[in-house]
Amino acid sequence: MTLGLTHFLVLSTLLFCLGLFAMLTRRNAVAILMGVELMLNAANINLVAFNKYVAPGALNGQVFALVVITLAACEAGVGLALVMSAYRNLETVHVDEINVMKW
Amino acid sequence: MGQLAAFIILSVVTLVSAVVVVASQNIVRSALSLIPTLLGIAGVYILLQAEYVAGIQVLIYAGAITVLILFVIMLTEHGTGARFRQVNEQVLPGTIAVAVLAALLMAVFFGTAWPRAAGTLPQYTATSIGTTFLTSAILVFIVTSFVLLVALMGAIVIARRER
Amino acid sequence: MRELAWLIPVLPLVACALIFAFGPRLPGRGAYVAIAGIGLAALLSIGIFVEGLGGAKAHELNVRWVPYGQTALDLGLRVDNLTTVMLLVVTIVGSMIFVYSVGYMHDDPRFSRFFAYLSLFAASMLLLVLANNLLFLYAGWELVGLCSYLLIGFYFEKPSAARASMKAFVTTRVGDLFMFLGILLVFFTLGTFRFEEIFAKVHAGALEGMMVGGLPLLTVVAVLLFGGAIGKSAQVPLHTWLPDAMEGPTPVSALIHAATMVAAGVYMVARTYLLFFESPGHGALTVVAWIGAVTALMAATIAVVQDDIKRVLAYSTISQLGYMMLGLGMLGYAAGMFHLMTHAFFKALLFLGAGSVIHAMHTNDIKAMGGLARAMPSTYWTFLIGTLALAGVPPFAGFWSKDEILLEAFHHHRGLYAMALAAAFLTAFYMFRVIFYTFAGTTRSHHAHPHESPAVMTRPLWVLAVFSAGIGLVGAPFLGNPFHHYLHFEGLKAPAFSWGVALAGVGASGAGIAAAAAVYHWKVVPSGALRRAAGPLFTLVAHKYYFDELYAAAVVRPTLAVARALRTFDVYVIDLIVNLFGFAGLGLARLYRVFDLYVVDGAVNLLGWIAQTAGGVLRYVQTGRAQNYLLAIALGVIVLLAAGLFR
Amino acid sequence: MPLPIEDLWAVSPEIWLAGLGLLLLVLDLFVPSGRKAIVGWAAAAGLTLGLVPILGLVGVTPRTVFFGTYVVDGFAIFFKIVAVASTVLVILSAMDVLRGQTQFEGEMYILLTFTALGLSLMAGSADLIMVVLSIEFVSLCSYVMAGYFKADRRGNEAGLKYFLFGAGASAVMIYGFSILYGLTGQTSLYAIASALSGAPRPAVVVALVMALAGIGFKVSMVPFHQWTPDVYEGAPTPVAAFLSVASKAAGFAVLLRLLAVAFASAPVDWITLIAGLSAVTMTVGNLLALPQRNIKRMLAYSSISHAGFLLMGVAAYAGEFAQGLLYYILAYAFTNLGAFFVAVTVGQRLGTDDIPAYAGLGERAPALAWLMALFMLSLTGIPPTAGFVGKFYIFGAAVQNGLIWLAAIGVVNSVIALYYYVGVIRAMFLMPPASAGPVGQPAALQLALGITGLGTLAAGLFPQPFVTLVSAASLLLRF
Repeated sequence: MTLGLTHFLVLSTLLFCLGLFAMLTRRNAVAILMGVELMLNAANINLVAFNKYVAPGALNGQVFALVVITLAACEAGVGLALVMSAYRNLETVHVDEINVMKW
Repeated sequence: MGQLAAFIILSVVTLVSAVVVVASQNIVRSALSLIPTLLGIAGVYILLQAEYVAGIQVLIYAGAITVLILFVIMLTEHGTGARFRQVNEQVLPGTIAVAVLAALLMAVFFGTAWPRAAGTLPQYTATSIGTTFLTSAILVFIVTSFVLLVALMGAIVIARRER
Repeated sequence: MRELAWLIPVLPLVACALIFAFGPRLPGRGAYVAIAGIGLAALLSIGIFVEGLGGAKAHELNVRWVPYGQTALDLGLRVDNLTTVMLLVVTIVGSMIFVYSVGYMHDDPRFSRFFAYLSLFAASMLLLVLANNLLFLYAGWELVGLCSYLLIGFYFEKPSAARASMKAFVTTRVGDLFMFLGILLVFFTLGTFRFEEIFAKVHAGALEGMMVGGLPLLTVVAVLLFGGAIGKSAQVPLHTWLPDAMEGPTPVSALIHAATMVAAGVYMVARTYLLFFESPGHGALTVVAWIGAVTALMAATIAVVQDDIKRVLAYSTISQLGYMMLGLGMLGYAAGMFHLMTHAFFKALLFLGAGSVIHAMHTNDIKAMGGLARAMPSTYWTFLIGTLALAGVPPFAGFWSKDEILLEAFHHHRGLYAMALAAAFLTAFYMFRVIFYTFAGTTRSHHAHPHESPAVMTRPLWVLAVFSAGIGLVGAPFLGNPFHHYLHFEGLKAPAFSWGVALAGVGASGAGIAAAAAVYHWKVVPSGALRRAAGPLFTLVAHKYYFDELYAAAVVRPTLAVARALRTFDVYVIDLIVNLFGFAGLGLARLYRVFDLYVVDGAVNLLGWIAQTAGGVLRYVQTGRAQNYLLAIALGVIVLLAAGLFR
Repeated sequence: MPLPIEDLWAVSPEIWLAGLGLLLLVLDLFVPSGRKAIVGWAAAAGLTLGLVPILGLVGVTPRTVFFGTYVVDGFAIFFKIVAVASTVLVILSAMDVLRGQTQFEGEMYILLTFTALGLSLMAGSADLIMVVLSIEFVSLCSYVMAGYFKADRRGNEAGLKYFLFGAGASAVMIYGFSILYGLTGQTSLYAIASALSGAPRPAVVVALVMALAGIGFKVSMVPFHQWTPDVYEGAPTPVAAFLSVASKAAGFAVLLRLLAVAFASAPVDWITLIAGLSAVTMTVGNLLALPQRNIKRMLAYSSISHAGFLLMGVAAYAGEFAQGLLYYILAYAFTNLGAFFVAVTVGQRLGTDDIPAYAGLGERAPALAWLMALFMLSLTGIPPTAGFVGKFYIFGAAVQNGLIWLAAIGVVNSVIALYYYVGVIRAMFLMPPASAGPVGQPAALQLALGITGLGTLAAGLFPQPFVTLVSAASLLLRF
């Protein structure tokens, strides 16, 4: 058996689902953010793998992946700033305790 | 064959540390094990002949983002740490949802005949990526810089205390 | 002159805008501006009408509004003979009521606002009347509904008024929903909203043979449109809002809930009469006729047991609107419109008279009145004229129009004719009941000091009284029935005048008056047997809250009450006739009230309740927890995936 | 591949907006802290001027520029106009709210300006990377703006919730896009379109559904809608107005371009999918709006139900007939911005967003109350308002494309909607005021209110010029 596209897809699927799981179950906003990073990495594995196996003629996939990495950094920056600002006022980073507004 | 072995080792590193990220009761340990996960993924990129992406992955992800996350964890230490329950009441529905989604995705991926285009990746992807960013992806490149600018500005506005 | 028709709705609209902009700073705190607006519109309408008498052709004014593919929504006005009649009614009755309101609303802190609303209403109503297409008509239709809503709730401090306004709005919207569907159906099958084009296409057989759910398309369209009329004109089963609408100021009741807006449903049926007429086997017209007849009879029985003078008039209005529908349904196109016109005058008169009485007595309860004939002669005489007109006593207006409807019914359906005749009897009965209670005898209330209303209120009464007395002559057969010559539907011929039908009608009215007089005035059978016979019944009527209790426990009590009434019936067989009337009236009334309160209201409320409850339950999905939302994303993706993959 | 200089002309609006944002950044440094409104006025003026290069592009031959990553066509131009114009109005409405509330007043105007740039980019994106980039551009700005009032607990909550939801939704979307890339080997929507026609159906479904998560989040489509009420309630009201109109409109631009271009010949029945989502979205939004007492939450749910109506327009999109959708967006933009501006005024002056606080507004501020009544009627879709014409077109398009059942559901929903819209009118005109005294309005807000009110009326009374605009704009470049 040689290394093929499917291997990478399996890896990315598992990583995506792990990230999603963190997003759904972790109370800490920072941990949720880490879950999001895992999901984005899963997408990036897909992109780079497809670039190699499906369309090696151009580097669109890798460019896409680089853009996603940049966006992940931006999201982390803004998201962590929001976490900090919420923490200052509400003194918690547990998102299930941040639910004044509902219904 | 050697590639496959390398892939398996990298996958195991990535997934095991990702499980720690997701499941650890200690948030600091979660954040720290994000580093091997991201480094493992960088290794996967090298396997995929994407050295440049791998490099960026190490620099930005494993370096900058993880450090940022650790910083925030330290700063909000009062509200974090092992003293608190780290998971909410959604573990069961979450598990089921994730399992179903994983099964669906796997089934679809295995059943799909992905198209294969002719051609090979360039020898040195870094140069080609640079060229791409300055030609066909020029707009993407410029807009990315603006996104970074607003993200920077937004993060400052939100994170700074009001005087 | 007809080119200026667009000014008619614009004048009151300008008045409304002026009053909103400048309010009490205007002459007469805005009232004079409003009166000027409607007055000028009235003069213009009269001019246009006179032109119509001279045989002027129908005039259309079209403006392209919304382009739609190849076609377009044209907005426009149409002035033809039907329009001129309605314009005349709305502007003349409206002017009188505007003038009257100056006196009636004199002390109200929101005096200017009231006239702004009235002007807005007049503008919307005139728009509705002048529309040359279904869409414009619908716009006016909704706008008058909005004004009605605002005006019923004018005394919004009263919770009952706020509730009544909401009820009116919601109930009529149920009808409007059907109407809107009907309009859409017309548009998507015929590709136009314009009456002229619709009629031409329908006449050419554009919808022939088309079926919807096993029914001819044309019948479905017509009945859907009629749904709007059921709501607006308070026909069974959507009539319950109208009596509650009496919470509004009395001039509003007179203008909107008696003379004009509620007649819009009748007008709409007349406007789109061709759709009804062409429906296979006159199917849609049969529906109209039956609903009209049931409404006429049922509302009349309820009116018999009402003690609130405005509510008696409200039920009477419902009943008379039923008459108009019956007329239209029995191929009496001109008869229905004729009754609409006469009714507008005498019912407005009656409401304004009632308002004058309320103004003097500060109560709505006729039992608390009495002997007002001496204290308020103008009000008394005008009210009497209105009553005679409504009761159908010749030569007053109501006789001529009612006779035409009876005549049409007699020729087309004997069963409906009988119902109409019974309603005529009841009408005379309950109206004279009001007269005897209110104006005859002596004052029953000791702390009231009745006085005649100011001239600004009585003069409009006299003007309307003159119309109520004389306007019927335009349809008098011995004058050649000029109304029919002015307004007729292509292909319909009115049946010839029949002395028999006329005499039967007058007989019914006379019997009603006599019965009322016998019971409430002469009291020929007042004591002894009759009191025992009628005792339980009339005690029931007298004790108002006894009814309230009864309705409150409607599941158990009606059966008991019927049982008690039956026993009474058995015991006092001698007073068979009196009892019969009493029973029929009371029993039916009670049943209908229960039906109203619990079935119709129930159904309307149920819809609202379902929506509210669904919203109330669903909102708890919105837990406020971010991760529940994230789970919703995941589940949403899974469900959509499953739907896409395993469809 | 040399850089195509002539393509720069096609992105002149974006260049203007980017330059404006940078200029304002510099300007902000020199404006003393008490007078940041100067930055606001400068931003509003600059954005208004930005309409000039956009209008200069009207009538341009539809084409892709920058190697197929970007597109100029009437469709994109329309959404750029909507984005920039509504940003101007939102800035006008925000000045009174921001004054004295935060030391970062100037930055808000700059962020809004940059968001307008992001929205313009969304409207013209013709490449998966550009789509992701522009959506994230707008999202990042929106997260910041939603959490702008840091001292306010609701503001914190709004910002954080919005961020978490948005990050999750866009991660799903990016994963979906990666699959789309894998299926076609292309990132340009136009290249994807042809490659997708023979693609295996299950994977296409996965890609479509996952992509819908991210875009559905932007347009608040059920089941990706749940952030909407919480964020609208907690965010500064002008920001809520902005999210409900500008970012939603741009979301629809992306959605329609993605579906009508990339998925045009894909082996999935996206019309039925969107039609179903439309029915669910409008019903859920309406039912949830019924029990609300907070005007911002009510408007949030109402905006969800309007997303449902707009989705009906997307589902009914066939051939060149996007007029229904576009007219509805235009009408909705005027009306909803206006409604939010009234909420801004009342919230500022009375200090509460509860609907019962609107009691007696008809006496205390007649002009404001009548405008609000107009907006409520237009949101319901009662003639002769803009909302009616929009609904008419969208129902007409649905019926013409055989979606009669959807149109029927839409009609029923508009009737339900009346209940809660009229609730506001009832409070204003039929309830006694809690306290007397007029409610004042600052000049900038009056201007914004006047424009939206006029637009709502004009688009209802004289639809012809708007229809011309919309017909020109409905030209969506397709291959």
